[in-house]
Amino acid sequence: MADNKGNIEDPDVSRRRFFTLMGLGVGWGSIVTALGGAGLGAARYMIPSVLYEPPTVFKIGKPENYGIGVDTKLKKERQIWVVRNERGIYVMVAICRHLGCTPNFFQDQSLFRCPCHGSIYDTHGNVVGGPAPRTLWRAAISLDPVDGEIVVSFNTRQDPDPVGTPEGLMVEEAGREVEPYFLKV
Amino acid sequence: MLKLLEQIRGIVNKTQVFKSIFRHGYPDTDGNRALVMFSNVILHLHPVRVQRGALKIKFTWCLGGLTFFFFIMLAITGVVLMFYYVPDTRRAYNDIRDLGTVIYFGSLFRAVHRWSAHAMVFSVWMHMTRVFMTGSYKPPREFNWVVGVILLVTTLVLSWTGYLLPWDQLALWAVTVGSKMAEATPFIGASGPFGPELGRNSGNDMAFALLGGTVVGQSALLRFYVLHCLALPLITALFIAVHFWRIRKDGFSGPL
Amino acid sequence: MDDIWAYPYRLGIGLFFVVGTIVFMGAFIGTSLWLEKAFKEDKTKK
Amino acid sequence: MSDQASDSLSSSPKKNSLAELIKKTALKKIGPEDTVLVWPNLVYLELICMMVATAILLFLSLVSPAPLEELASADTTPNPTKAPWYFLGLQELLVYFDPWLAGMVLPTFIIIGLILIPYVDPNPLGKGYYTFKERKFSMLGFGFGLSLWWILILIGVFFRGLDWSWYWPWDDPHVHMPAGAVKLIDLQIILQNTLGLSEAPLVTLGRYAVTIGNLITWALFLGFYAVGFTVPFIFFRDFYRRLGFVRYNVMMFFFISMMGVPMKIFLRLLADVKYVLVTPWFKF
Repeated sequence: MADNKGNIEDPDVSRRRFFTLMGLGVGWGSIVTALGGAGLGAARYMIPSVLYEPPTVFKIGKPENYGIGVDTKLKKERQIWVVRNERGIYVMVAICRHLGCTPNFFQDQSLFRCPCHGSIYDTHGNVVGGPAPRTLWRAAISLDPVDGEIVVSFNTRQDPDPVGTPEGLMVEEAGREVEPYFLKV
Repeated sequence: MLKLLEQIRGIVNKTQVFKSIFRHGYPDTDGNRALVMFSNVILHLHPVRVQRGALKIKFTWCLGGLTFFFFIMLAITGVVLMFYYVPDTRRAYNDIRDLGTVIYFGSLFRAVHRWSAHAMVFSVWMHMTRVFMTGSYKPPREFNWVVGVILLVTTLVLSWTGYLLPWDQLALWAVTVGSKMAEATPFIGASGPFGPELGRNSGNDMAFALLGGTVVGQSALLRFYVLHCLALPLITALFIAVHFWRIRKDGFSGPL
Repeated sequence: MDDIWAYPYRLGIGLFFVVGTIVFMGAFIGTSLWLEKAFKEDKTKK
Repeated sequence: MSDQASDSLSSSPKKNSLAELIKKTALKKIGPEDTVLVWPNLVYLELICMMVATAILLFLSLVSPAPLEELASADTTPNPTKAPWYFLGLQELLVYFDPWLAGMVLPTFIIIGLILIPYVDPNPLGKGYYTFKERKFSMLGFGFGLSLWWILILIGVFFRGLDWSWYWPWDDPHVHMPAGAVKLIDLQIILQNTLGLSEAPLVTLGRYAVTIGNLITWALFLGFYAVGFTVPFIFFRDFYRRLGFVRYNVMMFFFISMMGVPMKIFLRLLADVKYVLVTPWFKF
């Protein structure tokens, strides 16, 4: 056996070397694989597959119950605001897009203001002040065909990319008032 | 009177029981004072002799030692508090309230636990500032500075996990905010930069793993309880051991 | 740039920020100078 | 983080500082007369320290027991919600930066930066004794970062009130401040409006519409780092040489990032800038 410089090596030594290296490779390889697999398994273990959390699809009564403006009476129970404008109804999720606190609605200013870091939203959910990076979520809603109540799907949420303007982070209202996030009633 | 006490001490020091526990005589001679440092596991954290400068309060301000002391204090009061606390969202708040109303000294233990936690965070920062000021992180002590930074992080995480446990408003919102930050982690958080692009959503991201769910609820409380009472103290204790070991090996950096 | 002293106190906050940082830095450097001096005096006394 | 550089630049010629260096770092002989026995000297000192600390803890605990707020409820956030004092610096940063930056990236930078300190500081002086003159740069740099952290904590503890608005001590803390007194604008929109640039995108990459204003903000941001890296390299060559290529670049990256934090805060406060740089994936 000769390498590219022409030196002759003892084939036995070279073979022994090969097997040693291969043994080391296999040995260390399996240790790393086993540890890596255990690590991945542990990481997966920390992510539960079944959750025992409150239901995220619920009914909030008939559309006639909600007048023009922001209705805050379901904020405590369901963490939502129901808003009706001239065209229809939409449901906003009462979770600040900054860090998840619950903003308060100020009727006199027509603004939502977050107590944690001072984010300010208008009644459309646009960010008009403070550190929030995106607009408020709107939850998917539909009418129950049987009893005519509004069904809110809390975890199906509208989240368009906002545009920075001198007024704040804005989303065009027409683009937001679409099924299933808006009820023309 | 003093003589009598000394006689009693002399007798006690010669008993089989005393000799079986302590491998040194009463430390009033230089030999025994050295032996006490060798043979006592707790005192063994120290060397037998130190440079005169290491005794100067103005040099160390006792800050490292105080931090360790606060940690011990937290461990003791923490174990005591655990006897009356169940990490269940329906019970936790009332258990803490019971500590203040119907359990003897419950309020005191909780207060000491809380003040020790504040004190520990403060003394960790101050200790770090002092170590920087005296340049004690310079070679060969670089790695011990790294261990110190890790201890700073575990201290902060310990206090953060600790204040979810009372299940009051501060608890819930502090952890909500913290978990939203985890959700905003780049690449592994659902709302972080490039998180959605990499397929993260509220059901498989960093915050979900931290809380064990999508909201701060029962599973989050249990997770934080385990982290706060078991996992993090063990990790912290381990790193404290390394920290002390390295001080003993590298020596003090202090002046003469 | 209408009245920057009024709420939300932008200039005030900015100035407070600068002054506060300088004060803290002064305390930090001052402590270090004081301790340096204290230890030098200790040495000469011995 | 060297400061011998600045020392040798400012005061003493190089030879002197080298001689001084050798003198200072030479092994000192420690004889038995310079050391004392740990028992009783240090052990009793520690005992006294612990007793005093216990007394103070007990006193504080009796005077001010641990508070307990109302039962947790997901629907009402207390106003204002303040974290414990040691996290208020972080909470204050969150006002000026997006959560991914203030909540994750900046803390990670702080921790990594702290860890790297001993590895980027090649100055052998000032080991084991208090000194400012022998390590000016590192003391000033660390002191600045520390001061930023403490001032943010101070602001969070004493100057933030309802709706996380700023309250001077003489403001009534029970009255809400008016909202929306100042509109925050992205830097690229300010540029567009003042320079009269076109709002139409030059290129559209998926969700990313690249406008001229956007490109200028990129240039400003990258330029900030470029200037930060080059200026010391050109004007303080000694400083660079002492650190070496790797140390210099690592140290400068963290140092410039640290300086960027108050700069962004001032852009927000004095120029009402919401974001310096905007992309669909991240903004800051």
